[in-house]
Amino acid sequence: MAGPMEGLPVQHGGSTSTPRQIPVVDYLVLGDEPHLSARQCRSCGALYFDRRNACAKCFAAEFTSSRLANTGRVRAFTFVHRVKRPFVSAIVDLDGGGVVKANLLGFETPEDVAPHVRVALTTFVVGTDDDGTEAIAFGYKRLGKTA
Amino acid sequence: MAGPMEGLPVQHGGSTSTPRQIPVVDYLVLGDEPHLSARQCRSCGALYFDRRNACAKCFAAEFTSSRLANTGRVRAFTFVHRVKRPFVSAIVDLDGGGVVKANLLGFETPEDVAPHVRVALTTFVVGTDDDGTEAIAFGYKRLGKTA
Amino acid sequence: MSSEDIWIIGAAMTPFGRFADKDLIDLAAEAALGALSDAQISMGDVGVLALGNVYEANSHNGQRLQKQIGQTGIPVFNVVNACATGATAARVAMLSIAAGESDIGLAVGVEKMGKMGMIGGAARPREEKKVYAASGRYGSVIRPEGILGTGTMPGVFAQAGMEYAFRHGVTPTHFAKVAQKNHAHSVLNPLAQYRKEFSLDEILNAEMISYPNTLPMCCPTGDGAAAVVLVSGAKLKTLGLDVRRRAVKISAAVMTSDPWTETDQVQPDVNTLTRLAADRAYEQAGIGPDDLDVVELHDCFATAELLHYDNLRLCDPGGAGEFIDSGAPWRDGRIPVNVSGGLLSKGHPLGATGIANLFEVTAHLRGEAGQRQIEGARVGLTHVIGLASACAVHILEAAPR
Amino acid sequence: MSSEDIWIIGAAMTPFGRFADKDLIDLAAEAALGALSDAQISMGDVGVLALGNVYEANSHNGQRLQKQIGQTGIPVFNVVNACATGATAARVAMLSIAAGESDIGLAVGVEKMGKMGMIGGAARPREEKKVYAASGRYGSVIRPEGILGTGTMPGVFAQAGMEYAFRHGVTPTHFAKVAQKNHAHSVLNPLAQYRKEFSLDEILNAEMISYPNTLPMCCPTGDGAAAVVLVSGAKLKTLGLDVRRRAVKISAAVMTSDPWTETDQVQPDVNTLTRLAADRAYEQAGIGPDDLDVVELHDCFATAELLHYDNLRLCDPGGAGEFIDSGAPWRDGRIPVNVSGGLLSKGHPLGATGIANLFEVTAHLRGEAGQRQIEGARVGLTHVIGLASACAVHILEAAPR
Ligand SMILES: [Zn+2]
Ligand SMILES: [Zn+2]
Repeated sequence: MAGPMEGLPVQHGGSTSTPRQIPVVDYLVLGDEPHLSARQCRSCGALYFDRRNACAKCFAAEFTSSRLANTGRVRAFTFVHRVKRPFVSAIVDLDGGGVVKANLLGFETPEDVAPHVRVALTTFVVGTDDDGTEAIAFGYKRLGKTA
Repeated sequence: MAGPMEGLPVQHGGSTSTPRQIPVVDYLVLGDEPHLSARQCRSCGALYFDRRNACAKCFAAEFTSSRLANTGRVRAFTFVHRVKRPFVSAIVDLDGGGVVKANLLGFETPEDVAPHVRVALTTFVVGTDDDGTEAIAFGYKRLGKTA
Repeated sequence: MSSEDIWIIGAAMTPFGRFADKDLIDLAAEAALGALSDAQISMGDVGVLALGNVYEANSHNGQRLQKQIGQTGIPVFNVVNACATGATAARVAMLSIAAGESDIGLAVGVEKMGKMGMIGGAARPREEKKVYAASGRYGSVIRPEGILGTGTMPGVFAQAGMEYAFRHGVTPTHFAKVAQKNHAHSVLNPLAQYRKEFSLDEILNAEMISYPNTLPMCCPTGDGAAAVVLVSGAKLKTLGLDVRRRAVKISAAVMTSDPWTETDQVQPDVNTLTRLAADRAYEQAGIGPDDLDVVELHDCFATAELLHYDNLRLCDPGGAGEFIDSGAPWRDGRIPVNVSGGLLSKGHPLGATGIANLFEVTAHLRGEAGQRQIEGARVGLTHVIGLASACAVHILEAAPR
Repeated sequence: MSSEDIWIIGAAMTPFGRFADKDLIDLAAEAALGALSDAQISMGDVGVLALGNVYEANSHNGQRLQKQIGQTGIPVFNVVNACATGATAARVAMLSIAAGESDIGLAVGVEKMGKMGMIGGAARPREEKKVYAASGRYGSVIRPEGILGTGTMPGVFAQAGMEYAFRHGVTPTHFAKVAQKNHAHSVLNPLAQYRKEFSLDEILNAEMISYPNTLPMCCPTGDGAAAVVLVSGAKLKTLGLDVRRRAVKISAAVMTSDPWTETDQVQPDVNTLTRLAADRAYEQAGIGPDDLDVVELHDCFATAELLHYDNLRLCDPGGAGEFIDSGAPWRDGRIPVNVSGGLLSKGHPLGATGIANLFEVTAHLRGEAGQRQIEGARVGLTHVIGLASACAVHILEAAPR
């Protein structure tokens, strides 16, 4: 149920007519299977989305990258009003570890969002710059729904 | 020796052709004999130019106004460069009490400013607003010189 | 009256609201002079000044205040810790006393927010970049607010509330009841920014800001200041009978920050650091939640207050919904919470808040809270939390009578 | 090694300069991790964090730093005190230790100023008002800078210098000699922002900024951070031999603000609060100026350093001119001053400065200052002053050998 809030689904693949795309944040990996990639502390396994100076949990300074699951459960959410384009923000506990904040897509009312409802990652075009490059964001839709 | 830095001398008096004038700060009193007026602590006599909550010296909260002398001695100065219109700033110890910061007028070089040279207050137009009101500032010239 | 304890001997706050004709230092001076007068001392007696302010943090307001009320050469600390800024100033003054560097300290919190609208509610417009380029620690090409969820204060506290709702089954009505209570309490507080009662229906049906918080469930912005005068126990012994009788003991003073948690990396965790601070404070004071007669906690949003019932151990684990349903945190309930009206009605000038709640509890413990007095209050707790992230909990006790 | 003393067991600073590719927290993290590593401890051992920063004071940089190097729930104090900001952070960590609330503290000072130009040198353009109306505490109708004298930093310190010149007969050449010395010293300091020697003539004939200070007599703006790890004497006794051997004792720590003076009302008085702080520090440490082997003082402008020779009692009263003429403050002189290059060459990232001078003196007292080492240094003094106004003086002593 892609509503107007979600933007358009992304066309992936090597077609020459596909515009250049760039992820809105560097922890979103595009390609055939868009997914999130976290920095993972080599010492304690803590996951981070940002560029790191050290691990906030164990103070070690070496990181590797870790591919996170595209599915998870909604831990918390809010419908944000009083903004030009209202949206649904959520915190998602990913299957297998990792927590992420993003928009929920396809939920029309707060009552729609069952406690800990299962969701899956989806990507969409969120803007285009003057070179025609598309910025790709990610969000979560109810698991099982097609984008 | 009014140079270009000093602006024009102020015409005081009741002539109908005189534009409305306003002092650049409220402790400059215009009129026939322009002078500075300080807030004076009723308890300890400390002098201030600003609106007060209490006395910083003795903590009392009652003030009266005190007319300060128009003459004094230069305690310190600097020639300020790297600005659109270079100027001479000085700290002046007023005769009979009170210390004020203002521009020195009519001093061409640092060597001109003898230690603790005696100076006298003068006023000048520093700008005119869209209603034709003139802002009057004050500065100090060598004592004895006419504006 | 141990020599090692620290006591509040003076407390004052300005009314909270919008004061276009007063500058930041007018507000700070009013609170500071009020607290000094309440303590029957002058600036000449003060050995350390700590000033908390957020929005003009690098204007050196402590020294600007000295210039208006007394320049005595004492050390001045300007501090900032978001909504815990005022409490942080109080903590610095306490540290100076506990370290033996001064025996009387003045802590002032002040903020002039004017009509900013709701805290963190306004997403500032930004010039659109012509060409996307990754920048910052997340390699962002555009501002993520609204695209990758929300990081605004209303959004953060709304989500924190819904996390609790998912776990413990509380409903929007439970959250709304918090606002109903605090607005009702505010009617008795002449210092509160708003003093208007709302029905539960009015609150639930008001403009939605960030679900489940509607407008009356969000604190307003405003101007105000608060100040406390603190002394060592040793110094207190040398002061007059009236000062000693009205002195309020600081039985616990704890400040914490966020320990690492997994979720904290994507949204500030408002619970863990509050729990840490509360548990340490109870231990320091040697009392438990059941001993509290009055609590002023950080209800920046209605959802926050409900969580903090649980975080401060005022209710059974997971039982915050039942706690508000039972009426326990109302002024005639078992543990009156935010009888000042709380941030929701009293207002929340950021830098002032942490000291204003010390003022409020002090007023009750002295029996001087006027119409809103909680009769016989002997022990009280204050709590503030600022993101991201600082939490302060103080436990205060009335002087032995 | 009294249990009541406080010791530096770790110190680090980043190079000072312009680092467009590093954000504020990168700089703070580099200094903090460097100091922790130097102290042979980790964030897990630290009981209190104090962070000083001026330009982004309300960004809660202490907590932002924690998120990058270790979130352990400890109290975090964000402080600001103009150019004394870093020293103020160090003082807060010391207070926490002296109060018994923690036994290891981390104090970090950081600033990212980029290419702002000279400190306070740029008068910001302002939209001209259409209709004059008095506003503010002086009832001003236009911005007074340039009309009623100058209040910029170069102007304030130039006038302070000329006040001394009028009283004691020093000349522009005396002031220029200060800059000559500090630039010469900087050549030996790999951490300095500039490492270029100037002849006296070059300095005197350089672009005049604010008479008598020419460009090389004014400190640059820049980016940088510094950090120290502080411990209680009791804790130090439990640490390893190597840590104890390299520990530096804080024999005196004093912070002051402006006491009321008549001139202070129109221009910050940079002398009185420095004299107050120095005199108290000598008393606390039980030593005098003649005992000092190395001094890092606040030479934001060349004029300032000359005044502070007198304020810190390094020379006879009124004798600052003779003092610099005699070569006494050169690195091979009687009391080496600013052997780091001082603010004039080492740089002055505001929040970092007060801790960077603790780092510098610590390096000398440990015998680890490399090429610029003052051989056999056992006692040193640091001094910073920020307007308006905070001054901090610390006296450090090498561990007994
Ligand atoms: Zn780790
Ligand atoms: Zn007075």
